[in-house]
Amino acid sequence: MATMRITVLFFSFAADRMNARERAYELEAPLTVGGFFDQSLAGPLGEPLAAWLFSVNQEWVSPDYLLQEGDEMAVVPPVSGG
Amino acid sequence: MATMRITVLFFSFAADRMNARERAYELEAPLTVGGFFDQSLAGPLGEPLAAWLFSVNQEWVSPDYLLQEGDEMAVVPPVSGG
Amino acid sequence: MDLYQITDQPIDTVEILQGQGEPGAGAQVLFLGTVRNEFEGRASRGLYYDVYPQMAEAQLRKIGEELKREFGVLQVALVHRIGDLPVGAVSVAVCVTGGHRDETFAAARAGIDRVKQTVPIWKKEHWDDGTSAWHDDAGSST
Amino acid sequence: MDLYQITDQPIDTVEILQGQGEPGAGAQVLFLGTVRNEFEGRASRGLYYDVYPQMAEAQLRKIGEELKREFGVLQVALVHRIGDLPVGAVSVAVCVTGGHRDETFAAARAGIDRVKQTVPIWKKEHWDDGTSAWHDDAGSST
Repeated sequence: MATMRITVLFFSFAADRMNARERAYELEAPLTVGGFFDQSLAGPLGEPLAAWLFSVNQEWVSPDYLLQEGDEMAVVPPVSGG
Repeated sequence: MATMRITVLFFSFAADRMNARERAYELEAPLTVGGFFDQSLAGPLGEPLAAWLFSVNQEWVSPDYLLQEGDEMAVVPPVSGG
Repeated sequence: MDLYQITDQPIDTVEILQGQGEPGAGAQVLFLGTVRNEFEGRASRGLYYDVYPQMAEAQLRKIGEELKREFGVLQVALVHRIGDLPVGAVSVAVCVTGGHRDETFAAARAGIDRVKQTVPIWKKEHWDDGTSAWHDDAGSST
Repeated sequence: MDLYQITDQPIDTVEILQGQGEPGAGAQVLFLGTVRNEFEGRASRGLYYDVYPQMAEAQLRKIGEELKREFGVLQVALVHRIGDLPVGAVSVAVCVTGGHRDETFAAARAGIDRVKQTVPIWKKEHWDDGTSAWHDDAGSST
């Protein structure tokens, strides 16, 4: 199995719960955003997949996106600008 | 019959047609705005009563308003500000 | 601070915006009407605005009080410039400050509509071909 | 000139207004969102805004291009301030220049709605009692 390194950004209360705004992960490919969420993020974030949006390399992606070496993923809580 | 003096203001194309922005009139009371219009203004203004609004002393009046000594009347074309 | 003004000077939008501030405010909408370079497809050099000053200022104030009462907004400024205005000049400013954007947008929109419909101000178009004509003058030959 | 910006500095509304000018323009609508002294009845001292900067600026640009295409308006500026903001500070500015007021009001209103719904920005309320909480945080205990 291939190993890939990704960076994950956290914002707002996701950052609070992760105690980090950015973390590096080393993962075994193939792995989707949803699979990675279940495996590594669901616990500390404390809310189910449906509570979040995800982006990779600054584009919105669905949970079935296949993560790639070097991806910058973000965990995006419901937005509240204005 | 009593005589009364009123001032009449004209704006926009009403002023153009009257060749004046303000005129003084000496009239025989009793006389309504509508009566005065028919008698003195309909000709030079060239359009019927319904084409104009009227104010007296800076309040809108209907054509049956009875003119009083010292009134400041205005002949107001359809407005087009903005 | 509410502001209701007819002026022959350029409209100072900075002053209008800065004059509005309320601790409960969450939204401010400023509408500026500017002189266009055409009207109904015909090229124009600018506009001349005639006004019945006392009635116009009184009507601006009446509209502002209506907006505050009907929409529950906090502050209103209504300013109209008169005289000769070139293309691009600001002829009218409506500024409304409110608690939230819904009522603030609605009041600003109603404000400019009522200014255009009810304030005794009249505009004459200076057409690019050198002629001039009042708007809404049914008897005009141009 | 179109302008799409995330900034940690005070929003310069004068610069935004002056940057917009088109010969065919007849209307300009500026919406300013300001930090309120309460939220849902609870007293507040101000807000902290978090942002995903690159995505947020890209999204502002996307919204501006949508507004010009959908409403036929001529120019758009969308600016959002981030960081700690006191009550009364301008957090967001939407400025739209168009031919007439109908499409200009509609585009400005759609602009602020889409900024609030789709730009990755998050606000944390600094309550007057000294606690703080992110908006829309279902897991928050405050």
